[in-house]
Amino acid sequence: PAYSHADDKSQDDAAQTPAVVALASSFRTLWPALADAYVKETGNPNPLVSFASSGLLTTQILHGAPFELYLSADEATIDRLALAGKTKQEKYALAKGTLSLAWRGAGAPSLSELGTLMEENKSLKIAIANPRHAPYGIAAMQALDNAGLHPLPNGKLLTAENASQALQYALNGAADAALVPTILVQQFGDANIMVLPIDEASYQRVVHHLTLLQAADKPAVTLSNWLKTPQALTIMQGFGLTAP
Amino acid sequence: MSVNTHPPAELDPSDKSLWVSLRNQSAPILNVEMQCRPGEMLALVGPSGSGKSTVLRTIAGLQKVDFGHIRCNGETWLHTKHRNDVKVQQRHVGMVFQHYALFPHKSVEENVSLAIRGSTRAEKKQIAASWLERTNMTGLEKRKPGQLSGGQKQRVALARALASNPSVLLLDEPFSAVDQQTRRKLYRELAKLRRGLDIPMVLVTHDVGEVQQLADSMCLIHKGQTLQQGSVHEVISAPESKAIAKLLGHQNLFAASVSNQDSTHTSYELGGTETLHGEPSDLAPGTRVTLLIAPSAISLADNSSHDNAEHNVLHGVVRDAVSMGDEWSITVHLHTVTKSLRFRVPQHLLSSSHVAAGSPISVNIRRSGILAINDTHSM
Amino acid sequence: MSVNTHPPAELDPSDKSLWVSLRNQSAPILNVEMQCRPGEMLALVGPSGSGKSTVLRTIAGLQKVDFGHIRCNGETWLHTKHRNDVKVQQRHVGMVFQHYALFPHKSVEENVSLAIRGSTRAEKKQIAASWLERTNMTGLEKRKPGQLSGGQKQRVALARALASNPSVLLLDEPFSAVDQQTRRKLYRELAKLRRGLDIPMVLVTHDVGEVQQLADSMCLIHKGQTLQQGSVHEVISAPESKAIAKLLGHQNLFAASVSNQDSTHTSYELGGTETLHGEPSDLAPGTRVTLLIAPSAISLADNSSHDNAEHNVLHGVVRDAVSMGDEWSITVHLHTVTKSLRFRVPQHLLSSSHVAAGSPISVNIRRSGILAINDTHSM
Amino acid sequence: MSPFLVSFKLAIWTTIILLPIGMLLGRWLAFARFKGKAWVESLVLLPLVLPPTVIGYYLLLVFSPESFSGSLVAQWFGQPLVFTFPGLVVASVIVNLPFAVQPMQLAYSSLPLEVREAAWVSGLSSFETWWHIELPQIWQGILGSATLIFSHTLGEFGVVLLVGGNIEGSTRTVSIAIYDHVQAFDMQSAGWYSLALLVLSLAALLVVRINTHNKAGHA
Amino acid sequence: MSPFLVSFKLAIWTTIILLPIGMLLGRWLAFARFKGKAWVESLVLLPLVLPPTVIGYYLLLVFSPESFSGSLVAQWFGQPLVFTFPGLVVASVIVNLPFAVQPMQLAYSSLPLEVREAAWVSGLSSFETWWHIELPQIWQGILGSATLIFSHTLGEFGVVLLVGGNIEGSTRTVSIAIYDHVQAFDMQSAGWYSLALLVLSLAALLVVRINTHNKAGHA
Ligand SMILES: Nc1ncnc2c1ncn2[C@@H]1O[C@H](COP(=O)(O)OP(=O)(O)OP(=O)(O)O)[C@@H](O)[C@H]1O
Ligand SMILES: Nc1ncnc2c1ncn2[C@@H]1O[C@H](COP(=O)(O)OP(=O)(O)OP(=O)(O)O)[C@@H](O)[C@H]1O
Ligand SMILES: [Mg+2]
Ligand SMILES: [Mg+2]
Repeated sequence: PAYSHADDKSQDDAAQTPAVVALASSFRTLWPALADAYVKETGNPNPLVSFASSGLLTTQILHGAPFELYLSADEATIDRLALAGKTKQEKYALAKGTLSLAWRGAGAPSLSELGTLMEENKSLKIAIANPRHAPYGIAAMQALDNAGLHPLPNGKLLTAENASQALQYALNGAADAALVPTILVQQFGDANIMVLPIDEASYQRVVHHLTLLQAADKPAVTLSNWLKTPQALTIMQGFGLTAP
Repeated sequence: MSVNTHPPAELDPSDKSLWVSLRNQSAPILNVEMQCRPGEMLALVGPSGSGKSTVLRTIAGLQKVDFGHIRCNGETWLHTKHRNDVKVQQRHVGMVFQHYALFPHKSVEENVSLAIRGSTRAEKKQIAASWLERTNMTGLEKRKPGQLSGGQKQRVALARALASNPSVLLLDEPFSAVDQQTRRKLYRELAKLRRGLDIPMVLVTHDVGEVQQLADSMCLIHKGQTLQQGSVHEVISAPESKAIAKLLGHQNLFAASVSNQDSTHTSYELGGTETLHGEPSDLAPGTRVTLLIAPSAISLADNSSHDNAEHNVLHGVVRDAVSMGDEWSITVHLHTVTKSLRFRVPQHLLSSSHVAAGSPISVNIRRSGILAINDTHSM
Repeated sequence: MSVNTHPPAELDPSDKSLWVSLRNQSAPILNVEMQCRPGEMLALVGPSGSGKSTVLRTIAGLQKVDFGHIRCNGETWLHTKHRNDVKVQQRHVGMVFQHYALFPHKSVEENVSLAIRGSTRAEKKQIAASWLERTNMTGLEKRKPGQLSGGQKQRVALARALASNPSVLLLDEPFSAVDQQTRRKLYRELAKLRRGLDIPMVLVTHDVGEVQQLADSMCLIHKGQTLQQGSVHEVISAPESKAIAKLLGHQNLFAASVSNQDSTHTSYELGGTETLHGEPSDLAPGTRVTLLIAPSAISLADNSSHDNAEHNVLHGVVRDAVSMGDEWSITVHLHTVTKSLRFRVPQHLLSSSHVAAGSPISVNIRRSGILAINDTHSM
Repeated sequence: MSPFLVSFKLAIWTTIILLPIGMLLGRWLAFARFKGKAWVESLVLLPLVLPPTVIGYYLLLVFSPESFSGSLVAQWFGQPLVFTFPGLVVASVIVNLPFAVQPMQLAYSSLPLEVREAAWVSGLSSFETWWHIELPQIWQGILGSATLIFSHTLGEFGVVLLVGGNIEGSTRTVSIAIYDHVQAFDMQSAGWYSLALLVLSLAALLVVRINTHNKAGHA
Repeated sequence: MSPFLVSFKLAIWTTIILLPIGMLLGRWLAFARFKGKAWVESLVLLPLVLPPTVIGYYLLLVFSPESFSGSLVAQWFGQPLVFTFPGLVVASVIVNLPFAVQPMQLAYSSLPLEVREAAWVSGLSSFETWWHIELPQIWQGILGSATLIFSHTLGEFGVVLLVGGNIEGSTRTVSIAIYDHVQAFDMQSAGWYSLALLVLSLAALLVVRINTHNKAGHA
């Protein structure tokens, strides 16, 4: 099992064994492109990944999960891990993320216009990630605040478990709009959805971090180093992230 | 040799009789014809596994047959040819199931009152109480069936069937688990009920005494086949075949052939050396018959007795003798015939020398007590 | 008036008898003492609900009682005082349950072979087959209990109990659902088995004929209380109390008091105007007794007959007469006593005038057929 | 409305709606003999096989007011089903179907035919037979179904989260609330909520069970 | 190992381990009469009441090699239970306990006492009675338990995600894989996986059910 590889110090083997990476949900759309490039450039095996929310991954790592590398948009969770002595290095800021409005149909309004639209259309709903634990949810709340849309009337604001789900609500029409990370929608071709960037001044941008964990072995370090390269950043920029 | 009681094509609608005609090709195989008039109690008798319960269940509408025609109370209940099959509930049958089939979660009283139709709650309670009293169940009304003895359960089943004011009564061995004393009380209650009710009643039982005491007519069934139906007296005193005689529990059956017959008597030859004389008959000499000797026709005789115009005298030795209260049941090994003879003698007529196995004994057989069953007629 | 069969404190370990002594304060209330020697068949008789099944279940170890002492086969099975209670499995009981309790998912053959201990598979199969043959079940070995008739189920239960080579046989109404013919065959098989087995056997039955034919001794139970235990003949011909006489199905019971007694006879006064003469006894004049008249002591008399040294003559009218095959059962309304008299007459002795209700009739009562039960002795 | 109220309301509604459905289906599967029976029995179990969130996702597709099916459903219920309490109930009913059918089928199949026959012979109609004879005897099955449905609805989380949308006061159940606390590392709140949920549901289960035990009388 | 293999392996292990436990517990609850019975019956249901992820969280706490209990468990099993397949099995067993007990208890409580008594009288030991008399008659209950456990384990997601850690090839089940695909908007893969899971589990359920129907002979 993956667990035993952590103790395996043999160089040759290390080249063969994949790194075990914990990825927060916000990396879901981005990761396949990164992994492809990594495998192609280094010839190393495709890393083993485990997706979950930052909260769950952190809990797992705190309780002995055999992850070697942790990527998350939630800086607080990384600090928590560092405090518990679970990290091997300082956290590293990979890139900054922005928010976009995903709007069902044409003529996406700006956030300030959204207020009046909501007055007109009582059943209009907007979905965001849960601000209690998702960083993009917090950013979305800030944006809504700044647009004077807080507090929204009851039932207008849907808090999904994570950003993916918020977007899904908009995709299948359960919500009319979603305030989601740009990475989710940048390369997303859905004719029904119109994407509009949110004014970057209206919220605090979300920084995606990387940290090496205690269990990290050679392949993980290799991967970690590669993720810090400009090539990796270029790919991330393709998804709407910007340099930190 | 089934009786032709097939319901006629055009039936008088005012005929409230129960007509049953059933055939089944697959197990349980059936070929049954029977009839029971309103007010009549028909005893359905046959060996274990002969299909008695199946017939009752079919009349109640609980079992399907390949071909069946059942009429009751002036209505057609089943006519497979016309795909006519009245629902169980609409047949209004009062039935005692062989295994009681009480409602396990209901009290004794509820078991009975649930079967009473179209009355107020108070009336039902009262009718149920009265039937439970008549079946000696007073005091146990609140018990669940699981807290009753076997005979008590059976009496609840009987009360439930009787209380329902049915259009036909189907009783499947309803007294088998009840003691003699209670049984007699139940016989009386059933007799009382009959006076007030003009419905057909079918009683399955293994007890010939019960048949004689309760039933008017009798239908014999064997391997799913009705053998004979007639009045109880008729069937018991003149069984149509050896098989029927055996079913009725007759033990003194002898294969014989008619050797001689004239206006005063008929002579039967048993196994070559012994001849019995019976009443005159129209049997041709040479006819093969089964002789049935009624136990009451047999009595003790002196060693010196000889055949006369009224009696045959046979000699033998006692094989065994069992005391049955104030009577003894004696099995005699006859000198001349290989089969033994069984009969009962009141105790006071018997000297102790008679009872010991092996002691010589002579018996009188009354001519009028000899019945010849024509073997060539029977199946 | 319970019999003192309480197992003695120091019991001979070679005594293989079944000793039973039970008390239960809560329902079902029990106060039972009985004993059955190896090779003996004890009939346990009592009205429905008297506790017969409960006693058998307690012997088998299936039911708990407040106080109980059971010994069998030289071992103590239950001694509540010493908190001694042998497990059901170790008692090696052969039991026919009143409701059969067959294993519903096992075939007939498996039902029997499962109860056979300590044999190879092939042996078990063979023993089971032989018992199924002896119970007339051949051909149905592969059936499940749900596909059997009531009587067939009962015979499987019997085969299962007999096949198990038990140390005591407990039969709870094992023939109640079986026809006469098969029943006779089963009686014979049981008799054969007894010859080879030296174990106590307890038979619960409601059929006095069965008791007389099968049992050696008899134990009467009423409301959980043993009333009398003794040999079958003893109990039947000399019941200790009126209650016992009733339990045994005796119908001709008359309250009377001794009016006179000398060396030739005893005279009993019935209801003032009628006097019956019986055999000499040691009853003091004035003693209240119940007279039990054996049916066989009653015969038809001429209208002109009078009492003589052997017989009493009573006059009355026929209340009803029922044909029971070759006998008639007659109920006579006596002129002098309010209770009626029941007896049987062979058909050929009866003229048709006798049978009609209301016709005058005279009966002989043989002195030796009158039994006086001392009411002051009985409970 | 507190998440506890939402949860218990949801559990009670789901149980009430599912019991008759489970009884009918279970009775049919216990009594009827037909060819495709194994198929029906297996199909009934399928709502268990997919992860709740995935079922939730598909239900969302079906219920979405934008879809054809969803508009039909919305017309029928007078309102779209997503993000409303009635929607939660419908989703919960679908997910809990196996728990409604299985115990009922078991209970029904142990009912002896002869007792029902005796009821018919006694003149009891199908409905009366059901009411007087079947119902009191499948009590254990009903109880089993009800407690399984009730408990599972309280703990259910994936479907409810997706179809309900975690709206405070109308679709946020305790389960979701606890989950949110765990995600936000508010372990103390999560612990208290969990404890309260456990204690309350234990109390509810106990009340039901003790009452029915008393009623059934253990005879 | 493909997620399908992981899922089916997990479902089969869970079923195999839970059946005897459920049988013992169910039998005890069906036959024994004692005071706290309603308590035990209700406690058995509690694994259903908390949301799976929350149970997963608490199991993580208990099993974590960092905790005292976890180190004991790790010693006993020879390895820590979290993030390994054996750990998944243990968690799954705990979560599915109610499904193991309920149908067994129902099946056992419809066994008539008299038939067991007849077995004892016939000299069958407790074990033989169980094997020859009880087991063949609670078949329906076993089948019910097994199919509920099997199906629910396939669909279970929260506990497995937390305790197993979604590690490809060892603890990633189909349920989690489908969830991942949905989250990554790869609806096509999610659809195919779901369909495959449904078809495979339907096939498994059908095979079991048809075989046991044939065996039981419907007599
Ligand atoms: N389900 C079944 N499948 C096949 N045969 C059956 C089934 N049920 C009953 N039988 C057979 O049908 C025959 C008739 O059974 P039925 O119960 O009618 O007999 P019965 O005359 O009532 O016998 P008993 O006096 O023993 O009660 C029996 O031989 C029995 O074995
Ligand atoms: N569970 C119970 N609770 C209370 N009373 C019971 C219970 N079971 C049986 N009884 C009562 O105990 C008494 C004895 O029952 P038992 O079955 O021993 O009678 P029995 O002599 O075998 O009668 P039968 O001839 O009718 O079978 C009956 O009056 C019965 O009602
Ligand atoms: Mg029958
Ligand atoms: Mg009894």
